[in-house]
Amino acid sequence: MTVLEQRGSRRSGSYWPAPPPAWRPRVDPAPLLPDAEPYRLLGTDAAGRIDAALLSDLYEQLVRGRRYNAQATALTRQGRLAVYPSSTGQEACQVAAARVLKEQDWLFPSYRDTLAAVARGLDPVQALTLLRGDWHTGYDPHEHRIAPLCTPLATQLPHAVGLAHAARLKGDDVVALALVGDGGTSEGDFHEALNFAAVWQAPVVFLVQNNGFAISVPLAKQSAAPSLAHKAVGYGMPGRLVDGNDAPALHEVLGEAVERARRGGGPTLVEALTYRIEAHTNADDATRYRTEAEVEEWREHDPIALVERELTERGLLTDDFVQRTRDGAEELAAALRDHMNQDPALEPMDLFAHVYAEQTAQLREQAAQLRAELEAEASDAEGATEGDIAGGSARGAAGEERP
Amino acid sequence: MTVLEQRGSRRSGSYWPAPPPAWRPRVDPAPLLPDAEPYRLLGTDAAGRIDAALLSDLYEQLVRGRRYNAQATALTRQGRLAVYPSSTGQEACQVAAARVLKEQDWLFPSYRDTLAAVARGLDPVQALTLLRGDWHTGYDPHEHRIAPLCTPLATQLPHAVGLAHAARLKGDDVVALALVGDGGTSEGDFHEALNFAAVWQAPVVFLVQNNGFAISVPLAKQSAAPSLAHKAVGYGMPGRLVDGNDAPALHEVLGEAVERARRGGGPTLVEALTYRIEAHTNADDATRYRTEAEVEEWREHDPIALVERELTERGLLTDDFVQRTRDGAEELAAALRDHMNQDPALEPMDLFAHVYAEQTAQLREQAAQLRAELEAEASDAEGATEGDIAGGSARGAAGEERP
Amino acid sequence: MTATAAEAGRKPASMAQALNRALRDAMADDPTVHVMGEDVAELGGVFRITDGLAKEFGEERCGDTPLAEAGILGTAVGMAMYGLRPVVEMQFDAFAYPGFEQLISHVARMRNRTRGAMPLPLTIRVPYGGGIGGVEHHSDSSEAYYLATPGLQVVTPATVADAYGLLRAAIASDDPVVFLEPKRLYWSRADWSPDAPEPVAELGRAEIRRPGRSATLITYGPSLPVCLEAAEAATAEGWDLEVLDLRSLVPFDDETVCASVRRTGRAVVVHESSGFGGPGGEIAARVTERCFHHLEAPVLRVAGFDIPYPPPMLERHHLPGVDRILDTVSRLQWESDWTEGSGD
Amino acid sequence: MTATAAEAGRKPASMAQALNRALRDAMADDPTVHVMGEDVAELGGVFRITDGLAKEFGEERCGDTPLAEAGILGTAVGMAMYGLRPVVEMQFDAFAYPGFEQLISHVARMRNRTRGAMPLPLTIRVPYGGGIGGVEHHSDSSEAYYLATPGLQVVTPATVADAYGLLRAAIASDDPVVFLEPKRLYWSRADWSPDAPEPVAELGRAEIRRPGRSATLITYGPSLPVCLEAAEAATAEGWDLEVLDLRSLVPFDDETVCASVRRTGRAVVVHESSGFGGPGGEIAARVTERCFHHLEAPVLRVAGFDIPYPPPMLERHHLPGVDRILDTVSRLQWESDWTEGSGD
Ligand SMILES: Cc1ncc(C[n+]2csc(CCOP(=O)(O)OP(=O)(O)O)c2C)c(N)n1
Ligand SMILES: Cc1ncc(C[n+]2csc(CCOP(=O)(O)OP(=O)(O)O)c2C)c(N)n1
Ligand SMILES: [Mg+2]
Ligand SMILES: [Mg+2]
Repeated sequence: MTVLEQRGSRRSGSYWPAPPPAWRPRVDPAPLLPDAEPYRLLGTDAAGRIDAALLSDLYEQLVRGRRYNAQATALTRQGRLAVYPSSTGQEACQVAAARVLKEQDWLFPSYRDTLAAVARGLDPVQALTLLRGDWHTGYDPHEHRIAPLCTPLATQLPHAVGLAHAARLKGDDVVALALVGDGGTSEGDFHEALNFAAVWQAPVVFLVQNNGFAISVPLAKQSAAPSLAHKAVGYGMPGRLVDGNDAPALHEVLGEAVERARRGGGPTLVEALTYRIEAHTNADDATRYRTEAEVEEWREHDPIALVERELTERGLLTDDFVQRTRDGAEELAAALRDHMNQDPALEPMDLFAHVYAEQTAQLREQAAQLRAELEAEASDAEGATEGDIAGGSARGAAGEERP
Repeated sequence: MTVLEQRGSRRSGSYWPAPPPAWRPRVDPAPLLPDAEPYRLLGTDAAGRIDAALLSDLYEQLVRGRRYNAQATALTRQGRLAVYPSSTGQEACQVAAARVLKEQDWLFPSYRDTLAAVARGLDPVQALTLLRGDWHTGYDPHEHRIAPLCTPLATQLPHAVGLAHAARLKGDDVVALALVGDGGTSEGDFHEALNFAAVWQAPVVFLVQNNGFAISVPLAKQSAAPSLAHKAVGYGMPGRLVDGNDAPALHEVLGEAVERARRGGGPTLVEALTYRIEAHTNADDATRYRTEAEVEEWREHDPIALVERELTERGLLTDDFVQRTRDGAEELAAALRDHMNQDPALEPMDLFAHVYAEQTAQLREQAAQLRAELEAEASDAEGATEGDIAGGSARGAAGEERP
Repeated sequence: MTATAAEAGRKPASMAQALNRALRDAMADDPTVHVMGEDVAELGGVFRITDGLAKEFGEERCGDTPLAEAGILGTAVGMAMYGLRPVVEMQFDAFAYPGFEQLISHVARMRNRTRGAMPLPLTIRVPYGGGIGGVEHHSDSSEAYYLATPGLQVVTPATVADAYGLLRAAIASDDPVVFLEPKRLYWSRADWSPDAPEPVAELGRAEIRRPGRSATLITYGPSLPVCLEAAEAATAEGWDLEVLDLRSLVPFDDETVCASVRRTGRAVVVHESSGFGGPGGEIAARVTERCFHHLEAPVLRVAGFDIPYPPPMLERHHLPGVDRILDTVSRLQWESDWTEGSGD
Repeated sequence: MTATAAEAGRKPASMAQALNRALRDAMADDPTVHVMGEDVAELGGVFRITDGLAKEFGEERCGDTPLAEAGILGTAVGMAMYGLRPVVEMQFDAFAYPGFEQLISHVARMRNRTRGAMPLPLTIRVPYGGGIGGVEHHSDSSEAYYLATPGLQVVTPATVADAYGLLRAAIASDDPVVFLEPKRLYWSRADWSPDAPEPVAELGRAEIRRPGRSATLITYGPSLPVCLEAAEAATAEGWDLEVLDLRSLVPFDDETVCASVRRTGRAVVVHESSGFGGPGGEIAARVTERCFHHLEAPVLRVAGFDIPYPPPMLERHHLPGVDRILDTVSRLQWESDWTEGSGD
C-alpha cells in the first residue's frame, strides 16, 4: 500500500524511533569549554600557592626578556637588524612557554617568538639571524629542539603536530608546544593542525598569544567567537583561557597541558590574553589604528609589575635580587649588542650548498658562474676606487628610494 | 628600588588588579552550543505541529529523490554517467536544503548534491552534465541561483559567504545555503569560510551532511569533537544538531536559520546526522570499510519511512496520494533516462570559447590547429573504414585497461 | 594621448601613488569595485597602496578581512559571482600561496566551467620580487605559477604610468587578473600626472622602452630598470640594445616580441624569478619557435638562480644585475657583424 | 642488473602493482617509512596503490588522515623533522593544491633554511594527468608548479619497472620528491618481476626508450606510450624517431638530452600539461641554449592546449596524440637530408 513497507506505529509520547544510529555523543563537551573568566593567580587568593623559586625565576626571565626586546628594537634603529617584531608586553607568554618544557620537548615559535627561544636557552644572536638579514635559521633546530622561526602564519602548527605524533609513534617522551597569534587562528592551517592533533591525540600544546591585533586588524575583525579558546571544543580538546600577563598562571596552565600531553591525554588549546605594547614591528606605525589610551590601559597590567608585586608582598624583591636581575639583563643586552655590531661573514657560495643533499648539475653550473663573477669583482676591486666595487647585481637594487 | 615603579598592593581576597583589559566576553557561548541530543520531530510529541501540506510535499520530494538516485545509479551501469555519488539515504537533507530557500536565495551544492539542485527545480539532465562527462556546469547558475556543483571539498563555502556578503552589501534580500560533508569540515576552507561568515555576519547557512564517511574514512578518524555542530561556537555562530533523516525537523531548523540570516542575524552551522546508504560512488567498494549490519541499522531509520509513518498516523497516506507520488517519480526517472540515452553533441571548438572573455592570440592559433585537425579527421573518415576514424589523440588513450 | 594632455600637471609621483590613485579612480567610477585584504583599511596596507580608500569610500568598500588568504580569495569569488568587482590584496608574494587552490581550481576556471555564464571580474594584487632586504617569504617571484594556469591574466607594471594604466585595465577586465606589483619599484618615481592620468591601458601589449639594433632584452617588472641600465652601459661596449617591457605575461604579445627579435636577431630574457621552469623558458622557446631563422644565437636567459630566495645579505648575488646581463649579451655569438643587427 | 636476474620470474604486472610493491618493500626495509593520506588504509587508496599495507604494517605505518591536504603535508613535514620518512598520497592532482603553501614555503625550503641541519626526506605521491574520463579536477597535469619550485625533486615514471625503481629511489632520497604518477598508466602492464625487482634507480637520469636518427621526441610520464606509438607510425613516413623518457624533471638530465639532440639535430617536446608556461618551454629553451648550432630546426612542442582541462567527452581533442605529434615532426624543416640526421 505504501512506497516502503509499513511498520507499526509506536508513538508513545516519548522518543520514537531511536535517535539516528550514529548518535553516540563522543565526548562530553562541558570540560572542554573554557571558564568564563581568564584564569589568574597573581592578585588573587590563590597567589599564595605559587612556588617562590618559580616566581623568582619567572621574574628574572621577564626582566631579561624586556631588556632583550629593548635591545633588539634599538638594533633596528642602528641598522643592525632588518626588522624586529617586539614581544614587549608579551614576555609572560614567551617565558612561560619556554619554561614549561623539558629538555627533550620541542618549541615551535613564530617570527615574534625569538624571546621564547632565548628563554629556552638559545643564543640571542643565533635567534636573530633571520631578522638580521643573515641566514634564515641561525641554529640547529635539533640541537635546541626549537623549530625554525616561522613566518607564514600558522604553518608551523601542523609541523608541531606531526613532530609530536612521530615522537609518540616512536615511543619517545616528547611534547611539542607551538605558538601562534590571534590573527594566525584564522588561517586554515590552524584548523587542520588542531583537528589532526585531536584525532591523533598527539602530545602537543597550542598557545595562542592573543595580543589584540594582527598588524592593524583588531580582534573584533578577526573573530566573532566568545573567545579563541572556545574553538577547542570543536576539535574535541580542552580550551583554556588565561591572563597572558600573569606569568605564574600561564606557567601553571601550560604546565598542566604539557603534562597531560606527556601522559597521553592529548592536545590542549590555551588562549593567553595579552597585548602588543610596541608597534607590529619597527617598520609599523601603530598610531594609525590604535589609541595611546588603550596602550596605557595595558601598561597598567604589565607582566613584570604583576610579578614584582607578588614578590614585594612576600618580601622577596630585595635590592640585591633586583640588582642581580638587572645586571644579568644588562649583560645579555651588552653581549647581544656587541655581537650584532660585528658584521656577519656570509659566504655567497653557500647559496648553492643546501638546496639539495647533493648539488645538481644545474646548481654546479650556476655556482661556477657566481664564483667567476665574484672573482671578477674581486680583481676589479683591487684596481677600483671605493664605491665602485659593488657587483652588477647590486646596482639594480641600489639607488632605490626606501619607504 | 624595583625595576618597574612600585604601585601599592591592594590584595584584598578578591580579584586584583582588574582582569586583563581586553577581557570583555564578546558573546554568551551558551546559546551557540548545540543541544545534547539531535533535534527531531517525527516520532516525538512535537510531530503534531508539522504542517500537513509540508509533510506531503516533503514526502513527494523524498520519493522523487529516491527514484532519481536509483535512476542515476542505473545510468552509470549503462555507461551513460561517468560517475554518480548517490544521495540515497540522505534525501531528507537534499530536499530540506532546497525547500527552505526562496526564489532569490542561492544554493551551493557539492558534487553529491545534484538532488538538492533538482529539488530546487533544476532540470535533472542539466544537473548531471558534470557527472556525465559533458561540460562541467550544465546550467546557468544565475538563472537558477544554484552555484556550480563543487568538487574540491569545502571550497564552495567561502563562495557562499562572499555571495551572501555581497548581496547584503547591496541591500538585497538573499540568503545563501551551502552544503558540505563531514569530511569537508576538516578542510581549511571550511574554517575560513565560517570565520568570515561570522565576522561579517553574512546571511549564510552551512549544512553539514554528516553521513558518517568520507569515502572510506569514518567520522572517528575525521574528528574527535563531541559533534561537528560544536565547531560553531568557535566562530561565534549558533550550532544546531539535527536528525538528518527527519525531513520536517531539518526543514524547521534550516528554515529558522535561513530566516535568522535573512533578518540580519548572521550565519548558522547545522549538522545533520545521516548516512550514505550506497557506496561513495558507483566506482567505490564499500564492503572494504563497513559492514552490512551498519547499513541495515540505518535502513531502519529511513527518511522516507519516517515521513510515511507520520502521514499514516494522520491518515494522509492514501492509496491515491501514494500512487500519484509514485507516478510523478517514475515520470521524472523516465524523462531522465530518455534524455540521458541521447548522446550529447559537444562542440570541440568550444574548448577555446570561454577561457577568457576575449580569445587570446594564442588560443586563436590553437583553435585554428584543432579546426584543421578536425577537418583532416573528417575527410579521412570519409574514405576510411569504421574503427579507423578516431583522431590521433584518441589513440593514446585507447587500448588502456580500465580499473 | 596627446603630448600636451599627458604632460599637463606632471610632477614626480611614485609607483605606489599611481597604484593608489588607480584604485581610487576605479572605486569612484564604479561602485561595484570593492577592495579587500589584510590591513587594507585603517592601515592602508603595509605598503600604503590602499591608503585613504577606507576613509573616502567606507570600510564596506575597502575592508580588512580576517587573516586567511584562501578565505579572502574564496569570498572574493563569491562576491564576483554576485556582480561585484573585488580587488584583493595579497600582503606579500609568498602569502598568496594559501589561496592557490581557490586560484587554480576556481578563479581561473569559473568562466570556462560555466561556459561564460559566470565570469569572475576579479583583480588579485600581489607585491612580488626581491631587492628590498625582506626576510624569508617576503621576496618571492612567483609568476611562474600564475603563468602556468590557463584562465588567468598575468600583468605587471614596470613604470609609474603603467602602474596606473594597467591596474585600471586589470580592474576593468571581465576576467581574473593576477596583478604583480614589483615591490622594489614602489618608491620609484617618474613625472606623472595624477590629475590627468593616462587612459586605461590595453592588456596584452608589450612596449619597447629603448629601441636598439644589436639585440633585444626581453623583460618585465622589477628587471626593467636593470635592463635599461644595462643597455646604457652596453653602449660603452658598442652594443645598441633594445629593451622590451612585456607588461602582460598572459596574454603574451608575440607580435611585438617577435618583431623586435626579428629586427635584432638576438635576444636575452631577463627576470628575477628562478630560471628553471620560470617564464624565461617559455619566452625563449616561443621566440625560437617563431623566429628561428632570424636568430644569430640562441635566446639566452638571465634569471635568479634555481634556489629558494636567499637571505637579504646575499640577495644581490641572486638578482640579475647589469654585469650578469652584459656577460650574457657577450655570449650572443658576435663573430658576425653585430653592429648591423641581423634582422631581415 | 644482469639480464638473467632481471628476467627471472618476470610476468605481466601493472604499474599500480609495481608502485604497491615499491611501497611495501620500502616499508619492510626501513621502519621509518610511513604512508599517510586520505583513504590509504582500509581502502588501499582510491587507486589501490596502498592496498594491503595497513594490514601488513598496521595503521600506524599506513594510516588514514583527516581530509585536509595542507594538514597532511604539514604534519608530514613535522614527522620528517623528527626523523621519519613519510610517503604522502595526494588523492588527485588538483587536490594537492590546498597543500601548496606547505609545499612551496616549507617542504622545498627546510633544508636550505637550516643550512642542511633539517633535511626533509619526504615523498609526495600525486596521481596526475588525464585520459581516464575523470570529471573536473581529476585530470590536471600540474608539473609546471613543482618544476618552478627550487628545493623539490620532481620524478615521474612511465614504465612498470620505473614505477618500482623510481619510487624506491624517491623514498630513499634525503630530499623531498614530488612523485608524479601518470594515472592513465596505472593499469598499463609489462613483464616485470616483483620477486626480483630492479635495484633502486638513480634519480636524475633520462633514458632513451627508442633509439632513432631523425629527431628526438623528448617526453615523460603519460606521453611516453603515445610517443612510442608515434615513432612507430613515423617509420611509415621514413622518419626514424628517437624517444627519450626524462623520468626526472628535477634534477634534469641535460647530458642525455643534449647528446640525443646533438645526434639527431631536431627535437619535439611532448607533454599533456598546457603548453604556455609548461615544462616544454624550459626544456626547449635549455636544449636550444646548449645545442643551438646542432639544431636544423627550432625545438617544437606538442602540449595540451592553454585551457582548463576539458570535460571527458572532449579530452581526446586536448591530449597530445599520435597525429598531432607527427604533424609537428613534419614541421621540423626537413628540406635538408633528414635521414642522415644532423649531429656532429
Ligand atoms: C600566511 C601569511 N599571511 C600574511 C602574513 C603577513 N603578516 C605577518 S605578521 C601578520 C599579523 C599576524 O598577527 P597575529 O597572528 O595576531 O600575530 P602577532 O603579529 O600579533 O604576533 C601578518 C598578516 C604572513 N606572515 N603569513
Ligand atoms: C580538496 C579535495 N580533496 C580530496 C577530494 C577527493 N574526495 C572526493 S569526495 C571525498 C570524500 C568526501 O567526504 P565528505 O566530505 O564526508 O562528503 P561525502 O562524500 O560523504 O558526501 C574525497 C576525499 C576532493 N574532492 N577535494
Ligand atoms: Mg596578534
Ligand atoms: Mg561524508
